[in-house]
Amino acid sequence: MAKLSYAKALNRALRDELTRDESVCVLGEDVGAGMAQLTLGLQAQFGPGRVMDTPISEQAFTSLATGAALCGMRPVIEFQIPSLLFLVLEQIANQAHKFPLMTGGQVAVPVTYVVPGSGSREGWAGQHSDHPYSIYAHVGVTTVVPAMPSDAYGLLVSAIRSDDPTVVFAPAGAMGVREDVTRDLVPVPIGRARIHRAGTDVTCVAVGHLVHEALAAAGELAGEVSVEVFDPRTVYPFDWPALADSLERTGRLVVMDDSNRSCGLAGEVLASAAEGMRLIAPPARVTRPDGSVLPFALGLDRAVQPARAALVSAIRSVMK
Amino acid sequence: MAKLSYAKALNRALRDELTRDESVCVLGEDVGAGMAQLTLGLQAQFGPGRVMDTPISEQAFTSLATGAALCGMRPVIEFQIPSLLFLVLEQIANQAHKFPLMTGGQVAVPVTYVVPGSGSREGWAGQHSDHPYSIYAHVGVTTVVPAMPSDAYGLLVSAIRSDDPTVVFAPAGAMGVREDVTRDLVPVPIGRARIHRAGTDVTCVAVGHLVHEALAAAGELAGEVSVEVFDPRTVYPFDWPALADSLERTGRLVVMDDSNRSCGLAGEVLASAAEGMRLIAPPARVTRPDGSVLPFALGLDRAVQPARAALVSAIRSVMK
Amino acid sequence: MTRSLNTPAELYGRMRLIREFEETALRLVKSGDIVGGIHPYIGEEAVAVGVCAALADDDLITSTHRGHGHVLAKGADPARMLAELAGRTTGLNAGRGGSMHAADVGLGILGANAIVGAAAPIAAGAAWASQRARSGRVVVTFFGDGGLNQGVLLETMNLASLWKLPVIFVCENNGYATTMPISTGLAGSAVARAQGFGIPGETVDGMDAVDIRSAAAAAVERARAGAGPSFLECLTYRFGPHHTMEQRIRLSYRPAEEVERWRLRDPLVIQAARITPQEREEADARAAAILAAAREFALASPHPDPADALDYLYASGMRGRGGEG
Amino acid sequence: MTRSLNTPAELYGRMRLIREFEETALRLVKSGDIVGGIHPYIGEEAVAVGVCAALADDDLITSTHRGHGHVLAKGADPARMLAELAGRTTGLNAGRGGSMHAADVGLGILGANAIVGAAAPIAAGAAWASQRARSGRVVVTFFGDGGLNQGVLLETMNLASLWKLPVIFVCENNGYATTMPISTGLAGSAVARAQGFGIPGETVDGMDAVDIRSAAAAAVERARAGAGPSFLECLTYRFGPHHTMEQRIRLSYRPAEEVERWRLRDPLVIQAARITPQEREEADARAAAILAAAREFALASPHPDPADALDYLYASGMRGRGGEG
Ligand SMILES: Cc1ncc(C[n+]2csc(CCOP(=O)(O)OP(=O)(O)O)c2C)c(N)n1
Ligand SMILES: Cc1ncc(C[n+]2csc(CCOP(=O)(O)OP(=O)(O)O)c2C)c(N)n1
Ligand SMILES: [Mg+2]
Ligand SMILES: [Mg+2]
Repeated sequence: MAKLSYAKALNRALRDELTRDESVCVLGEDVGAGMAQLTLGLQAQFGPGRVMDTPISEQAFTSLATGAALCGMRPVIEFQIPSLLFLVLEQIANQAHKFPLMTGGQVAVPVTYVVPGSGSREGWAGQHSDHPYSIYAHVGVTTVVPAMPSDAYGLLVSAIRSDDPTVVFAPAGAMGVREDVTRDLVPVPIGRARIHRAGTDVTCVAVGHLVHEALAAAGELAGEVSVEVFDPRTVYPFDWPALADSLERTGRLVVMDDSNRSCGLAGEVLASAAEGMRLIAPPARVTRPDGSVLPFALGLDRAVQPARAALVSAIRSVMK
Repeated sequence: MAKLSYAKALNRALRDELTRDESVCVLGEDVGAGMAQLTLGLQAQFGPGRVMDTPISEQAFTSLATGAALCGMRPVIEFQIPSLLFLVLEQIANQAHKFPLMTGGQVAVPVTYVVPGSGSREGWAGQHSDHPYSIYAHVGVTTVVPAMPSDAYGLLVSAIRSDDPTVVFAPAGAMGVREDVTRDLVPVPIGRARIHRAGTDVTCVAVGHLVHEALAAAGELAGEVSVEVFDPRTVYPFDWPALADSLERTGRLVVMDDSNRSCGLAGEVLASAAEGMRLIAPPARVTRPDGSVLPFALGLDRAVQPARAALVSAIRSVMK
Repeated sequence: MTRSLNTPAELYGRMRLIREFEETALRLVKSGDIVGGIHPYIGEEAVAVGVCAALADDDLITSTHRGHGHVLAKGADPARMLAELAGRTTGLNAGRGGSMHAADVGLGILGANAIVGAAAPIAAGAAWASQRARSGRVVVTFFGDGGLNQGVLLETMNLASLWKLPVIFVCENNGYATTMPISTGLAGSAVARAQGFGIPGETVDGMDAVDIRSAAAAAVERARAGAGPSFLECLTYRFGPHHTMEQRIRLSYRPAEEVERWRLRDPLVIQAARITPQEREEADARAAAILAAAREFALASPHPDPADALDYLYASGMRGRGGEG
Repeated sequence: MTRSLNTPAELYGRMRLIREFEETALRLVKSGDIVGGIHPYIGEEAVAVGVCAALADDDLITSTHRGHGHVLAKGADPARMLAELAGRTTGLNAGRGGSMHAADVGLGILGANAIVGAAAPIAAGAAWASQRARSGRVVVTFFGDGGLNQGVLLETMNLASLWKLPVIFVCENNGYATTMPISTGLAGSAVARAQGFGIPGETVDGMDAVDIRSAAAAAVERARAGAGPSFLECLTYRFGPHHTMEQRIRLSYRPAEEVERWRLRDPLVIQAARITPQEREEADARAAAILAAAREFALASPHPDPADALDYLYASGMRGRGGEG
């Protein structure tokens, strides 16, 4: 089989689900044109009734999807910009997420929200460079951040099939990744981590596109430190048993996370490890700084993002 | 001096700042009537031009305050419901917060956002019972959660005087607290913790109304465990040096936080302690469960909130 | 309780039921059996009943914080509704929702909503599903005059109009958003605003259930014919407080004469004039009996077990971590 | 560059400057000196220039993702603007904002904004401050036809109308929101929508700077007189792509004849017809010289030091923790 690109994997997942299930439909800005690649060619194949362009009214169409889901549809929404996930927090966290409990189990809200290109896009500046998955993990909405094309495929499929609202953050830094796909593409279970590289000294948890940085760092350090690269794939619910297992082996933890530091996912991983897992050295994390706003100039933009060099030195430091 | 209630303290702070500084003004729903106590009597004193009732358009008036702040005003906004802080996340996190950096330092955005009655109000159910300060700590907006009337006064004053956007979460569970105020009410510096009770065995960090639970738990345990009750007062920026100090003394940490567990403030405190402070036992936290939605029935509502009994057993467990 | 709302007596009977329900609920708020208070619907009964009288059983509604009337008008069981307000397992939402979230999806009641304006796009989504399924189901979204200033509702009007969704926007203009009179809150007019989005709008007497029913029927017909959304502004008034907590905190934002003037136009009195005294007495007695039984049912029902606090949190059955230890 | 925009030649000159700026910027996008691309304003210059010609120096504007024209029309230095797009310390925002956030607060330019509709309430807030200070300053908020569907902008129309704020809503209707034609995106009409909020509205030829200036002048007068907001819909067209990335991903959503038809109505050609050939040549030469110098200035300016990445994050000077270690 050929190299599969991440963007293509998402597109194929969506196509497969649209084919499989009549109740799946797509809503978003410029999805007809397939501007963000996610929906390329889908409107031509499935028609504008199932792949529907929307006006710039994110709040309304997000809750419109909720209403449609209450009536048996399984909408998939594309958001053009990661910060739109700030704009629709009310609609997802306070409406869609709360409906099952508040109705005493009368309903499910099977909506999937996809952000193709989350995080820095280099040069898109302050309002287009967020990567707000930690907020969704906090409110408790199912949230996945695939790193690999096969996982992007498999997690998008699972998200669409899930009966709960699910956010798929596809990092801008991963959209170009290609993978040799030798097996059939299959659904990937939500909430299950994947170890990309086994190691015995340090568990390195990395999220989304940073998995590739972690793999590179592990390669760099080979011979010096044996690094286990742990990709949670789902950031909520997190695969705590798998992390505990890994730490049983390594006892040391470094997390690389493209969120702001305070109350971000890396902090959660450190906290969970500290309160109940095996740690033989203080853990460390490499994140965006507190309260980050990405400045426009490229050198500044990059300076604010977690970097491989910092990861390497964090790994070394937990080995001391 | 008489007993000062928390609600009265907030009201007095606002009155004092309106008196002191012509550029301070108040915007919000039903602020004229003073329905939430915060603004009681202020419209009569300062007129409807400075204490202005708004239509139910939170997003617009939140950014309207930003625009006014860019032109020299210092607006204070009251939000009637904690979940409105979901609704205006775009306006605060993606606009107000980002303006200083994005303009290269051309502007400041001195707006204060007050939520009088955050957290459970008992019987207000799923959409009115959030306490979303961890989200604001994550995005890096200055965020205070006072526990005591004197701190409510002093932090609201400091918030209004701050040149940065600042959120004041006044917990519903604290609004009725009264304090013997023997000294003049003074501004309280943002970012400075307060130790309410010194102890040598365990540092108990508690936020907002839970400070009172922590004090009660410490009292219960007196003789058995010496508990230091640490009130951060500001949740962002957190007073890390004070926490490190306290842990130098105790080496043990329990955090009580009325946020959802994942990526909440308690996790951040555990993580920060684990990565760089003195810990002689694994730390513990008492929080809302992951992804909580508060059910309506009172017994369920309470079951989802962090409870004193759980705190007591967490303190005992870190002593083992 | 009969489901149909055809005869004048049936309209009256349902309004009386709602009134009786609210009065019972107010007593239970006072006694502490209903925690958190309610937003009473008293005075506005004609809107819910008139509109729902124009709907078929499988049509849908979304409701508001002031939602009891809508939910009962669409046919919910008053006993299970009252049990919901009292937080019991027998409640419509198993005690998880309370006053502001009452729902009975099987009856087309997609739920009250505690966030102003938030239900409108949900209704539009249900209407979109109906349109796609060619089910002919129409969706009504109720909201207040204050809701007209919430962005998401305005965005929704555009979508509904563009896509000709079978949704009816019913604005209950009771003259106030909490303490704010509409004159200081709404620029332009409600109907002009809808028209600005290409939605035909009409203002009706919100105290007259029959008038409302005929306006709603025309809107329903339009929607079923595929001609898209309509907007109905119902001029009404709440006779009581915005919320029961007002009784504690004493606000004065409405002149007493204004309240008195509106009370003279009590929708129940208006509708009572259209039926015989005997019909009226029977309806009154029936409502009283239903509510007495409902009260008994609700208060005898079990409280949910705190151990089940997070039941239903995820439809997939997923369980997160607890908050302790 | 002269600040004044009074004579026909000055109007032409500023439009030419903007056109030249955009063409220079496009070349710098291609060369990689401008990272992240731009939303070119070419074809729409008459709107920015016509509107700003009606403003006084201390009036204010807010702008959009397609903001270069607005910022330059209000008087920003093209050299510092270009340096901003190239991410240099000499840029208007010290290289921190880039194309979508360019601001020069001293000139009343409160900033471009990358979120559709988001600047409107900020403009209203500035107008409110002006009203309270009785400064007589008027605020213009520019936005696109797509922006008319964003809730916060609609909410803002209500506030502005209610409070009679000195703010002017200028809708640049270029017929498309990215790939979505306005016919499928906007129900009702732009002007009717404004009127629904009680705001008087008018549609003008967005290719004619003189027409726009007189419509804007009337709105400014209304605002200064305390009569409240106005709405101006300018019918215009972007000659190029939505964003420069479109050149990579090839979209086809506009018929070629449509583009050609609009190109015949080039606002520069329309305005050129009102001045002498000599005036035109002089203006062209001046614009070319200014941009050549601007380019040189921008590219010779220093890149910011990565160590300063979080400068200006907090106005209070606060510093959070870094992301490492
Ligand atoms: C978005 C939002 N803002 C504020 C509130 C608080 N609140 C609850 S009801 C209400 C007034 C609603 O007025 P209106 O829409 O006219 O309905 P009415 O209460 O008159 O029936 C307000 C402000 C809320 N629930 N949601
Ligand atoms: C709230 C929001 N949604 C989506 C986007 C992505 N986006 C950027 S420009 C644009 C189209 C804007 O159309 P219009 O308002 O007509 O302005 P134009 O680009 O035509 O000048 C979109 C959808 C955004 N920036 N903000
Ligand atoms: Mg009302
Ligand atoms: Mg446009």
